[in-house]
Amino acid sequence: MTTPVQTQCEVISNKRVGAYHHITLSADKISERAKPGNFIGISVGDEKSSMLLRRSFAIYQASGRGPFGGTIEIIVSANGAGTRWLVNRAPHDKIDVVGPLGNSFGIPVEPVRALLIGGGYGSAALFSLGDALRQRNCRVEMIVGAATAEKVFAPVEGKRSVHSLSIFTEDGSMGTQGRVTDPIASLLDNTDIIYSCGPMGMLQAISKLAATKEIPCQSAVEESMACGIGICMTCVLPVIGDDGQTRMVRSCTEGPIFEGSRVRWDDIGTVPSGTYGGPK
Amino acid sequence: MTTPVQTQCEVISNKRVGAYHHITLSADKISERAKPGNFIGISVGDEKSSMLLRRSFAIYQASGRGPFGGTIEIIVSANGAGTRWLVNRAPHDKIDVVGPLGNSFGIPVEPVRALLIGGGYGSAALFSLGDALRQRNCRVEMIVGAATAEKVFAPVEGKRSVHSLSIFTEDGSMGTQGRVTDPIASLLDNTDIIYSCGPMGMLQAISKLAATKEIPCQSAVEESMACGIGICMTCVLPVIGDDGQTRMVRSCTEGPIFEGSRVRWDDIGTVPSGTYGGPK
Amino acid sequence: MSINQIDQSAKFGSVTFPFPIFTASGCAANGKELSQFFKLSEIGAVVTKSVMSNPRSGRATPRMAETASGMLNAIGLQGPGIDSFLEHDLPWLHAEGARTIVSIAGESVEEFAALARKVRQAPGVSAIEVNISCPNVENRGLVFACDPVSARNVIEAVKRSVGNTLPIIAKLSPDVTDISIIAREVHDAGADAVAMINTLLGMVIDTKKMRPLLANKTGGLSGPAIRPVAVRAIYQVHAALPKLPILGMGGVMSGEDAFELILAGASGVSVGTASFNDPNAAPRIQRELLEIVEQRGFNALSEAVGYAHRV
Amino acid sequence: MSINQIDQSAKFGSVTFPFPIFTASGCAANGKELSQFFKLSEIGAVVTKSVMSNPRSGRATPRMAETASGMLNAIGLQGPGIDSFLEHDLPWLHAEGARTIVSIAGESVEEFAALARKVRQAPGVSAIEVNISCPNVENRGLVFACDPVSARNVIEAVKRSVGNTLPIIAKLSPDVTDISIIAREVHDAGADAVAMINTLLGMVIDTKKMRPLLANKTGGLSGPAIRPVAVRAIYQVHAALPKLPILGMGGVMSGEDAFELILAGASGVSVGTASFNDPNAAPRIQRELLEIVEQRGFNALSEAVGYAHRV
Ligand SMILES: Cc1cc2nc3c(=O)[nH]c(=O)nc-3n(C[C@H](O)[C@H](O)[C@H](O)COP(=O)(O)OP(=O)(O)OC[C@H]3O[C@@H](n4cnc5c(N)ncnc54)[C@H](O)[C@@H]3O)c2cc1C
Ligand SMILES: Cc1cc2nc3c(=O)[nH]c(=O)nc-3n(C[C@H](O)[C@H](O)[C@H](O)COP(=O)(O)OP(=O)(O)OC[C@H]3O[C@@H](n4cnc5c(N)ncnc54)[C@H](O)[C@@H]3O)c2cc1C
Ligand SMILES: Cc1cc2nc3c(=O)[nH]c(=O)nc-3n(C[C@H](O)[C@H](O)[C@H](O)COP(=O)(O)O)c2cc1C
Ligand SMILES: Cc1cc2nc3c(=O)[nH]c(=O)nc-3n(C[C@H](O)[C@H](O)[C@H](O)COP(=O)(O)O)c2cc1C
Ligand code: FES
Ligand code: FES
Repeated sequence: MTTPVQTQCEVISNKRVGAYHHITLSADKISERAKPGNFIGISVGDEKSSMLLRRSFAIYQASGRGPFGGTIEIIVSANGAGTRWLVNRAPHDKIDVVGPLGNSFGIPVEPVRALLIGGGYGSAALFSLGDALRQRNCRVEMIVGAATAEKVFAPVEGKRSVHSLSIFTEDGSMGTQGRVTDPIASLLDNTDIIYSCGPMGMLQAISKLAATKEIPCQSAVEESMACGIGICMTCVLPVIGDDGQTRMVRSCTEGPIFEGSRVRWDDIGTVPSGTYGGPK
Repeated sequence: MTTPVQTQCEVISNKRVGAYHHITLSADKISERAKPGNFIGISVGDEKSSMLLRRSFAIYQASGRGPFGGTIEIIVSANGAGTRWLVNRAPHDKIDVVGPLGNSFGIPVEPVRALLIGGGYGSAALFSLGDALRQRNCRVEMIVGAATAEKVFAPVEGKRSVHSLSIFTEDGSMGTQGRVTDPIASLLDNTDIIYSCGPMGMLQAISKLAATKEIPCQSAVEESMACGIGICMTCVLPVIGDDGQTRMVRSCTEGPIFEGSRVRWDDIGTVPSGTYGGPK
Repeated sequence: MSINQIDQSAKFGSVTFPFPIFTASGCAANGKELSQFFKLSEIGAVVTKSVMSNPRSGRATPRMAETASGMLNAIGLQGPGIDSFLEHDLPWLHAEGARTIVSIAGESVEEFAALARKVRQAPGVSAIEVNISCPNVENRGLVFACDPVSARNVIEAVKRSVGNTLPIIAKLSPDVTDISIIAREVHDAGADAVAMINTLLGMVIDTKKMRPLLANKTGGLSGPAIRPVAVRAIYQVHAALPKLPILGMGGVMSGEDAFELILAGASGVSVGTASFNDPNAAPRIQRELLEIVEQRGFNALSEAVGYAHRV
Repeated sequence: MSINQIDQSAKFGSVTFPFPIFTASGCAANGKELSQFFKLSEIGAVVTKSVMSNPRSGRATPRMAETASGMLNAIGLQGPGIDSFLEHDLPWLHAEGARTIVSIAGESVEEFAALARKVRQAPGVSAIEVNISCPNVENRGLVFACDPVSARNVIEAVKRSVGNTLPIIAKLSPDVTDISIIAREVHDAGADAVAMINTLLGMVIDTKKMRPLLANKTGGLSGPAIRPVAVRAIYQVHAALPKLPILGMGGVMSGEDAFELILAGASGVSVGTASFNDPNAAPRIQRELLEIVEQRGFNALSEAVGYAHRV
């Protein structure tokens, strides 16, 4: 984990992309440190806001010194009041950001065959990972999906980050009709590692498929977070450690990326019996 | 009292005037009903604001059907978070307004000699009163004052509403150095009625001077208001009724304008002994 | 199914109100001012400002302070006294077609009993709310609602005064270690329902003047800030006494907030501080609530009461 | 006069902390994470997450809900257990130069006593905070802090364990009818100071799922929403026991908020939920506070403690 910083960022641009907003922020210190898979915490609302807690967003791109100094980009889905506030920010507005947060995707030293699977805005975190993998000479195949076309996040520029990109929508409004999980079984034999980011149900399904062939599967989870920096203990989920012991583990510091086979997906929302320190 | 309405108003313009902001709102239903001395209650902050209570503002001008339909204008001093929010509104923004609220200045039927005294933004409420008085052929003399020049509110257009306008500033940066109360004693002999609006200390001083010659003195007070419409009982002050009995009276419905000699200025912030229903 | 087909009624003891949203005592005066904004008969009932035997001046100002998502008030029960109330305010409400719940407040058990006797004889009263969050002058100024014995004594006396003529709603304070103990006492003493929560005792200090901002020093905290406390209190009392109707209140600003209190166990919901921000809050919240209840597939609002306990 | 000349120290029993702002238990873990943002030695002390005898998994998720100007949490005291804490966390804090107040939590009087004995023997502890807002498994799960006798028993046992080696700070819950009664009990039992307030018991119901949002159903309400309750509670306890030092907390987001608690009677102030919004909250608030204290003309922060009582 890199040391996070807290900084006032200027909004450089804010553009609608399908159902999402693509927001670019000037953020020298964060962009310098960011690795694929990291996220940031943004303070939402004005001085008299009743919203106390930061909102978390995966870093879509972190760029070094460009015309605006270092920048970070995020893809935001306006789901509630905090994200609504955020997507209404205009260029030159300042926002308070803490980052980079969390761990990052593990990148193999060998040139492996990688399968990247993103659901909804979850694909955002995967493009910079694709770049990093390609630099290591990996073959990068990406599957992106969502309920409808406008919820698919697959920008044209993103195609450079991958060797192949296929799109699935549940209503068939873009790409193939179906779910991102549909093609996976047939791809497993040609895959050395899976990376996935999206809704919990999708991560779980993918982890289970990966497990059938014992393929490593890095899953970026999304748990409700009060602090994002490891001090509140709200963001935990049951994860099996190297010693075989299940622990309630913070997804903001020890995650958000976990090896899928280690996460006790079926038991999220419980303290499974046998958990370290669990009720007797 | 006119029946108030609650309505979404569009900001037509927002201009800096010295230390204040002059904000014009489209407000058909309110402008139709407004009388000099009325005020409005504005809901401040966005959907997630922690500020629960409306802020009160005297109506500076209420105009019938112009290019934007009926409008109301207010003069706002950004003192705290709510007024800061308000002065940051841009044209086309919508704000929620309740009004017109409170009683209005009493206008004599005879063509009397009226003295209007405004402190700070308090003068705003007096210009439309000046117009009404002039229509009744009254002689209208106005004294406006503040600590410094930029806190004097005396717009050029306002001069049409009065026969004479004199300005006082405590630091001498505009008009005569001194307080609005300085010249009053010498004017009383040529004054039939006084209207005053400004800080409590000023209203009190003016009321006492008026009392020396038994000149009626209508004072627009500013008490902390939670509702502005008469349902919370937070905005009271001790006022002597026709029957000589002191009562704790709501300044939002029975005021904000009171006959100065009826207000127990020295006892504001207490329940004076002998008050109706007071502690025995 | 259209909104109108849902049964919106809320039952408190022997009285059924056709609509579920009420005003909160002290946040609607005695109805006149709000009637400029909406027809009082459109909502379930007007709960009037707590009235005492004699006219009251209330406390000195400042009486209020805005706080984060809330406010403090220390009005001190300013009001005309019961006789003037029954002579002027109640008949006016009746003529408007408003259903009226008369809130009474006393400084002694006897004052409560006497007030209840007068209210009982007046026409046009739907129920009586007993605001026991008042200092008991006969017991070192301890608030009735904070002591099970005092709370019980007041309700028993009121019950003796009104018998079964009017439903008795005991208004509870959240400033107690276990609110379900108080609820049980007042229920046993004859209360047909409880209203909760009253404000939480709070204080704001003016950091410029370096002294308490309110003239009374402490005041009652209301508004959305306290809603989680209201939901918890209602949930606890409904769990302990599932048959006891609850008039829920505390920080309700929207239909969704009202629905939250209903799921916790409230049979009807009072709107307090919200009316200061939005004079049309009560009818708006009622509309929003009914839409939600309909969307969730309930045929009657009463089916949703305490629904959050089923899991 | 420059800021540096003001005496900023805060005294709790026999220990004087050079700075007045502390972290709040459970809102700073055991210091490591926040040390990425500021030097822990810059603030008065780190109050560690309440630790129990054995490792604890804590409760199921969801463990938190944002509320109006506040949040609910139900963590369930997740932690490594006292032995691991003393072996790993405490020495790390000591090496960082942080002053450490160890918060302990138990399910029985004996667990508290045993924890205190272990803490007493460890080097690098400035004081011990006793979090009595835990369910007492020996008394139907009633929270120690809500019962004067249980509260007293815990503090007496801790006092027997640590003697006069370390100041004992008893952490009080606001969920009681009269907090000054509890304060008096723990003071009599040997507490050198009290910390207040812990969270208020609250609940949020998920109106989509129509059930309590937290897995644990209820949770603790913190943040600016509760600050008026904190100020009132501190004011009451300082009025009742003017000599008893108070570590104040509850919704402090700024130096002005901290000053409000000090005027009410707090000798030092803990920053909790604010750190979730702003990881630099504690040192920022400390800077802002000192500026205000200086502006108001005090020569020492201690002169401002309880100043609002003088009028
Ligand atoms: C590690 C991580 C990465 C994320 N990356 C992205 C991203 O790249 N783009 C994007 O649009 N969203 C992302 N999210 C989800 C985003 O944080 C939520 O949509 C946002 O917090 C909702 O806030 P709100 O005020 O709009 O909604 P509300 O529902 O009003 O929020 C209320 C509370 O619930 C929390 N909450 C609500 N939804 C979620 C959620 N899905 N996950 C976590 N907490 C939630 C909020 O943080 C807040 O505390 C990410 C979440 C996490 C944990
Ligand atoms: C009848 C009336 C007419 C007014 N007319 C004007 C006007 O024309 N122009 C103008 O600039 N201001 C006017 N004011 C004052 C204006 O309402 C306050 O400046 C404003 O409420 C401050 O809000 P805030 O959030 O900026 O300040 P804060 O201090 O943050 O407000 C906190 C709370 O205190 C109340 N409050 C603070 N100052 C005052 C005050 N001076 N009077 C009443 N309540 C206050 C607020 O309403 C709010 O509830 C008037 C007030 C009243 C009662
Ligand atoms: C200004 C004000 C005055 C109040 N007066 C009374 C009262 O006279 N009697 C009473 O039982 N409750 C009174 N209350 C409490 C409310 O009825 C209600 O219980 C409380 O405010 C919580 O609801 P809310 O958050 O919706 O306001 C008053 C509240 C406020 C804000
Ligand atoms: C997530 C969270 C965890 C907490 N854990 C503890 C704890 O372990 N022990 C304790 O005494 N208090 C705990 N508290 C209470 C705080 O220490 C503090 O008393 C309370 O939050 C009020 O202060 P605040 O409003 O500044 O947060 C916790 C609070 C929060 C929000
Ligand atoms: S979000 Fe606070 S510990 Fe993870
Ligand atoms: S402000 Fe509510 S009664 Fe006047």
